Amino acid sequence: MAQAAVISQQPGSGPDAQSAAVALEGVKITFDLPDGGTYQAVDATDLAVRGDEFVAIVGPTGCGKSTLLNAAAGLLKPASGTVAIFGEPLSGLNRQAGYLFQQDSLMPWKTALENVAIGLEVAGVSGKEARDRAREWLGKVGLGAFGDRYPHMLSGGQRKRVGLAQVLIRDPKIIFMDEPFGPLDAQTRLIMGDLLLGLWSADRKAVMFVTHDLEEAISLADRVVIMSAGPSARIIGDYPIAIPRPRDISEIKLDPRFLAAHREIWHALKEEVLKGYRQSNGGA
Amino acid sequence: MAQAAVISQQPGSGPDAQSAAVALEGVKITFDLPDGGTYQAVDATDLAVRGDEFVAIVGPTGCGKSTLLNAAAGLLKPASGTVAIFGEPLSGLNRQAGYLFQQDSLMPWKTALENVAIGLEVAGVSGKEARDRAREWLGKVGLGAFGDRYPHMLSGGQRKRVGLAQVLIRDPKIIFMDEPFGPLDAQTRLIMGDLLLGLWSADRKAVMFVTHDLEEAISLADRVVIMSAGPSARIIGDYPIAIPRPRDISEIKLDPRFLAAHREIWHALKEEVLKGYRQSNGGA
Amino acid sequence: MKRAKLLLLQVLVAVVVIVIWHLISATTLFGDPKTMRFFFSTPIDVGGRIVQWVIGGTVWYHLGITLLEAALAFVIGSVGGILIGFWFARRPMVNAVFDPYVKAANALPRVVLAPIFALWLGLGIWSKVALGVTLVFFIVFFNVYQGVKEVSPSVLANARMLGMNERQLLRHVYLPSALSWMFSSLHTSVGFAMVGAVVGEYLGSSAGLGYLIQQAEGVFDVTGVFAGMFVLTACVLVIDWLVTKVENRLLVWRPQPAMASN
Amino acid sequence: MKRAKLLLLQVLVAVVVIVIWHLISATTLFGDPKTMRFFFSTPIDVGGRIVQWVIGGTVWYHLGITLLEAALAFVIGSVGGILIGFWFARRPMVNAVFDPYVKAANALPRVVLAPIFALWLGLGIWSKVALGVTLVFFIVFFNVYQGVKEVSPSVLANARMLGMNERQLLRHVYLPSALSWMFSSLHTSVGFAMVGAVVGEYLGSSAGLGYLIQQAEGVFDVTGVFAGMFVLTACVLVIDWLVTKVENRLLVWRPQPAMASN
Amino acid sequence: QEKKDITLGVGGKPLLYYLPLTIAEQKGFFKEEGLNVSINDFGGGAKSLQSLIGGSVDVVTGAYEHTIRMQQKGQEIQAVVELGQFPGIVLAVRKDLADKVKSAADFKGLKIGVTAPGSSTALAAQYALVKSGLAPTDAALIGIGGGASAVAAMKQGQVDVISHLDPVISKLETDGDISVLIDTRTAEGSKKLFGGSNPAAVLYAKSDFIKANPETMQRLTNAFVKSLHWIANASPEDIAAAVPAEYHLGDKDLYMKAVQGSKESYSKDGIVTKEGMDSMYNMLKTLEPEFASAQIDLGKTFDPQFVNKAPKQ
Ligand SMILES: Nc1ncnc2c1ncn2[C@@H]1O[C@H](COP(=O)(O)OP(=O)(O)OP(=O)(O)O)[C@@H](O)[C@H]1O
Ligand SMILES: Nc1ncnc2c1ncn2[C@@H]1O[C@H](COP(=O)(O)OP(=O)(O)OP(=O)(O)O)[C@@H](O)[C@H]1O
Ligand SMILES: [Mg+2]
Ligand SMILES: [Mg+2]
Repeated sequence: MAQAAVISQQPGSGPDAQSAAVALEGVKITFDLPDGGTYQAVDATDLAVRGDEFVAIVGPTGCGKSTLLNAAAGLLKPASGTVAIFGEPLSGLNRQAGYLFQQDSLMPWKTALENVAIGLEVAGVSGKEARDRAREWLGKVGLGAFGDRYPHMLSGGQRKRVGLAQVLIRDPKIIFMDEPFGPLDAQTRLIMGDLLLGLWSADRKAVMFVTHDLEEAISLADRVVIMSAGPSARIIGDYPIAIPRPRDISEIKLDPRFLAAHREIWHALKEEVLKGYRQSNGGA
Repeated sequence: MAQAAVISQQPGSGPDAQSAAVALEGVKITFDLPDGGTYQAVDATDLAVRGDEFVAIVGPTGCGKSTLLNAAAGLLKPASGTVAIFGEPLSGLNRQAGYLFQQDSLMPWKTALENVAIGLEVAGVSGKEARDRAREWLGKVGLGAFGDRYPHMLSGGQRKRVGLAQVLIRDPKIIFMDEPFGPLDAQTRLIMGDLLLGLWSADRKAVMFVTHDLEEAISLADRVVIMSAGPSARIIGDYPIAIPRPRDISEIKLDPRFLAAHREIWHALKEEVLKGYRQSNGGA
Repeated sequence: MKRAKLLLLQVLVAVVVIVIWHLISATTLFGDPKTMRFFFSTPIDVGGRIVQWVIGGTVWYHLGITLLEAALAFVIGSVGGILIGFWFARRPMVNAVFDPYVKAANALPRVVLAPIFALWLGLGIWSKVALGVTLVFFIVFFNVYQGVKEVSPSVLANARMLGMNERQLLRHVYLPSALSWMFSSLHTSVGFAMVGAVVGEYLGSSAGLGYLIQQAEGVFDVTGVFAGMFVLTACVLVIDWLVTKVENRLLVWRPQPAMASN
Repeated sequence: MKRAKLLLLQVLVAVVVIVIWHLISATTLFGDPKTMRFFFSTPIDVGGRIVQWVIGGTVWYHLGITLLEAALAFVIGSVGGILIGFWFARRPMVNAVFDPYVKAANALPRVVLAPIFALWLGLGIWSKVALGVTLVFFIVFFNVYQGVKEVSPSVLANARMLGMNERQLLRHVYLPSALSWMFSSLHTSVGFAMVGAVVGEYLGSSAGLGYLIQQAEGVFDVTGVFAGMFVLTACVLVIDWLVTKVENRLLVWRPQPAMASN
Repeated sequence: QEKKDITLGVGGKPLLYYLPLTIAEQKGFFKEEGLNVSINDFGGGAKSLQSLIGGSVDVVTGAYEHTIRMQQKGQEIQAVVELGQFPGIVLAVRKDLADKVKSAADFKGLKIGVTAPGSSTALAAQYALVKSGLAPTDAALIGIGGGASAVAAMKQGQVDVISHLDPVISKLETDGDISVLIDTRTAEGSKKLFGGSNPAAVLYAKSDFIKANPETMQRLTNAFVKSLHWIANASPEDIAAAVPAEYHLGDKDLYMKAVQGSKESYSKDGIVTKEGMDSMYNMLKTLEPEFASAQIDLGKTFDPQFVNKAPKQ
């Protein structure tokens, strides 16, 4: 367990479940295995995210970050525990949320433009307006000239950015992002991070942001949550990031608060990864 | 164009085409677009990789890195120019190479173990031996307990590591890797990087390694190649990394040669990304 | 592979078949040519008969009726198969309950059903259409059902998170995703629609290609039977070509198959 | 949804159908019951006839023959469809040249072919098998062909880079990837194999369910016709159930459909 | 208001069995009677009867036997004019068996090709078996269909005996493949098997239809009687010239030979005789257990009023 230092708190900190945009309480997630057994991915986990809070989730690979987001999105039913969205227990899909998935999930039969526009069209915006706004959004993510391409004609990073535009254009109250900037180069990451922070600052929403890039997590988030290695992953650290906003994420790395947070979280994480590495080879 | 400083050379440096494991000469790649036009992704590019050389390729997202690897693997036919493998012009598939693709490409109907074993079985190794060695390899990538899982039951990072094992177990003379450590956390990256370097040092092969993580590129490679933003991407920088081997990649960041290289390449890259960002919105 | 070369090869195949046929019916290589002619006619006679039909104009009326029946069977069968296929795929309960009945219905011999259709639908074209529909429907149905089940889970999850309701999912996800399944089944069912119409006519009618063929068969007019079958076949090829056109239009988004050479 | 409830609902559907049937044949609700009985018999008579067949044992011999024919047709047709489907899909040249001929062959009315099969293959079971094969083959063929074309390009590229030769690609990539297509077509073709056998018997034979049905029809014994169809149907359901079992076995690797609730 | 537009069902119109229909159609006798007859051809006699019961055709030219069967099934249908007085079924044996198989008594264990199980050719074969002291199941009956497939079955030796109709029989005879044992196209052969005439094709309709449309039935009958007279006075050449050329079996001589062979079998006056009714009924009673106990009023199977009123020429 991470030692709560100056800037860190005990797990389960944050807003109380009542006022939270997303509140997981005692959420436990198990998968059935083909051999008849089960695999407990996530053990009783409490996590609450305020409606205007940006929470980054980090953790060793395979620990259960995507699984947790899936549960919050209503795509997975927890084996026990409850998920509440704005105080309402979630049953079925989380209709208030936008979700940028970790794996490719653009509709391959729609062009980049259509893929972005569809979120608006579904909500009843007229085709023309939806396409205009989608074009604008493609521009924001640096793909203005690629609107006519089908997904298989785009590079990995381009597809990811189309996905980003697809989610953000709908302006959902809750945003789940699973390694959104993974296949982007460092420079583009900064640009996209700026874009995201800009939007978020202008009109605050709840964001749950999974990343492997600790610097990214710290520079973007209000809180960084660390998960332990699976199986039975739990939240083992919850670190508020006290760097004031607005932040200049390309310069933030020089801030001493950044460095302190980074050092501490990195240490906690490293331990956890090595533990996970041993575990997933042996037990499970 | 990057200014060749102390540690950098002009593009097209490296071994001469005759002795190279992979030699691209004047390779130009165009894609047909559905509207009847074409998109020139890569412009006349020369790149030669020695049989014992580790070359990292970096560049802005969507510039043509995967495309270049595909050409070298024989999956794409260049519009003009030649690809030679160990001096032989390549026609059809590059049978000497292993390729870890950027996108998921495990066979979904095989378990992790079977996916790793298949490369050996295909080469005629008996089923039992192939499985034993595959089990060993799953252990090396930290997935010893996940052999029975089908790909859809693995996390993104776990799938990537299965892919890694699948490629490396065949021990090919040439290895192409497209963002192999992208969906891994920093700590696991280091472990995998160590694994890769260990193998490579013991029995040197030609490696072409695409990554967005400049630190990773510098700490692993003999040479870092920078591509310009597309369309018509070219190689605009070719930086030998003079840090002696064996390297301790978790400590290498403190090496002044590392820092110098990093600073220079980062600068060149940043320029290029911003240019690409402008271009892909406007022209193309 | 150039278009001309392809066409040449295709024609070559036809020529080879016709030559063998000619040898069968004109030489003693494969048995007594008189007997062979009795069963297989000769290519020249069949060709002559077709020309005569086309020039004399008799064939157009019959062909028109058969085509109309087949077209109706194809449209009704496919639309029905698509709608019910989607419905079953999206309503696991409905599917589970009716599954055995659908399978059972698919196993009923159509020839036996013909009188029942004649009873319900009279002797006009509709009883033949019904026969064609019973063939087309099941092929399309099973494929559409499977096509819907095969939708990529991550694309589906994404679409649902984008807020699509059931109807929108159908239009934007299930339908496009099932398209290649649907076209695969359409290629089969174009043929079966024709078969259904012809068999229906064959079993009782006063017009249509099946009627022509039946009349010819009763009087040992093999030339007529073969001529009828050729005309039929030619039509199916034209229709199938149209289906392929539409298919290529609708499936532009697919990746081209990777370099085939090894 | 519990199994018991499902079974209950299924039985309910059957009961409703039988009651309607009974009403048709016993009351004037749907028309003159005498005429209706002439065409549909009555549920009680048909049930009685089946029981009588089963107890008397007559049906087993005929059923055995039909099943044998259908099984052969199914196996030959599917294996042929799979092999040729794969061959065509992997050899674009072969495919391009023969494509129109395959489509054309699919459009030939089977009833017209029956005499030709009888000529070539005699009146034994093989002419019936051939008829079944012509139905099964095309369905499987088109689906396998499409299934091979649908292989994920990235999985395919990966497999090729892993050094697979054509045969290995077939076994490790194309075949598993086309499996769900193949099973979809098998569900249709099980029924069609039976139909082919029965129609073949119907058009000329000395044994089998089709013979029973035709004999009954010849003397206007609708009860016999319906009883024959029911026996047939029951068999198809059993075979289809087996296909489903095998399917579930072979497709364990698929992701379960995501949470269905909305 | 009587129906003038008549749909007529038939199972295999080109067959010589239905020649009177073709003649009436081709010679315009229906038109002369002011009728508009559309002819629907079915895959078999049974199917045309089914469409009559189902109401999709008004009248049928089909086997007389159907009228008896339908009475037993509670359906009232009546013949109004007889078209064939002998069934025209021929039992023949394959040439190479001719010296061993001399009569139906030698059929035991052989394979008999019939048009379809349950059809009149099958019944005739079974009747022949029973009459010569065998059981109806002593020989295997194989359905070999009506067209070229039947010829093929015999030529290839897949059946030993054939119980069939023209043109198959004429074709096989011409080719020298068979030797005829019983030929019911003639009075003599008919007597040998059935003990007398045995009504074959008749024109029948539902009793209600006949009651509701007496005038139309009269006209139909007139047309058919006219056709019968025409046939009686025509030479095979005349007949060959009257029917569509496609009916010629691809070989006009063969066709004329078949016509010649069948000519005697057409009814002279269109009347189903008492003797004919009895011989048919006896056959059914012998072969099918249901008829042994059935109450059949043969008088109801044929209504002679129209034939009697038809103009004699
Ligand atoms: N359908 C499934 N069946 C069984 N186990 C599963 C299934 N899906 C996920 N898992 C397991 O649950 C654990 C958590 O998976 P998850 O995808 O949430 O990891 P993650 O934290 O997102 O990892 P990564 O950073 O690699 O994406 C993993 O060990 C994975 O193997
Ligand atoms: N099939 C195709 N048709 C048209 N354009 C294509 C096709 N495939 C790739 N491209 C284009 O070629 C360019 C290079 O693509 P590539 O996948 O090589 O990029 P990359 O350098 O790998 O990028 P990333 O880092 O995002 O993976 C991109 O602009 C992409 O849009
Ligand atoms: Mg994940
Ligand atoms: Mg790439």
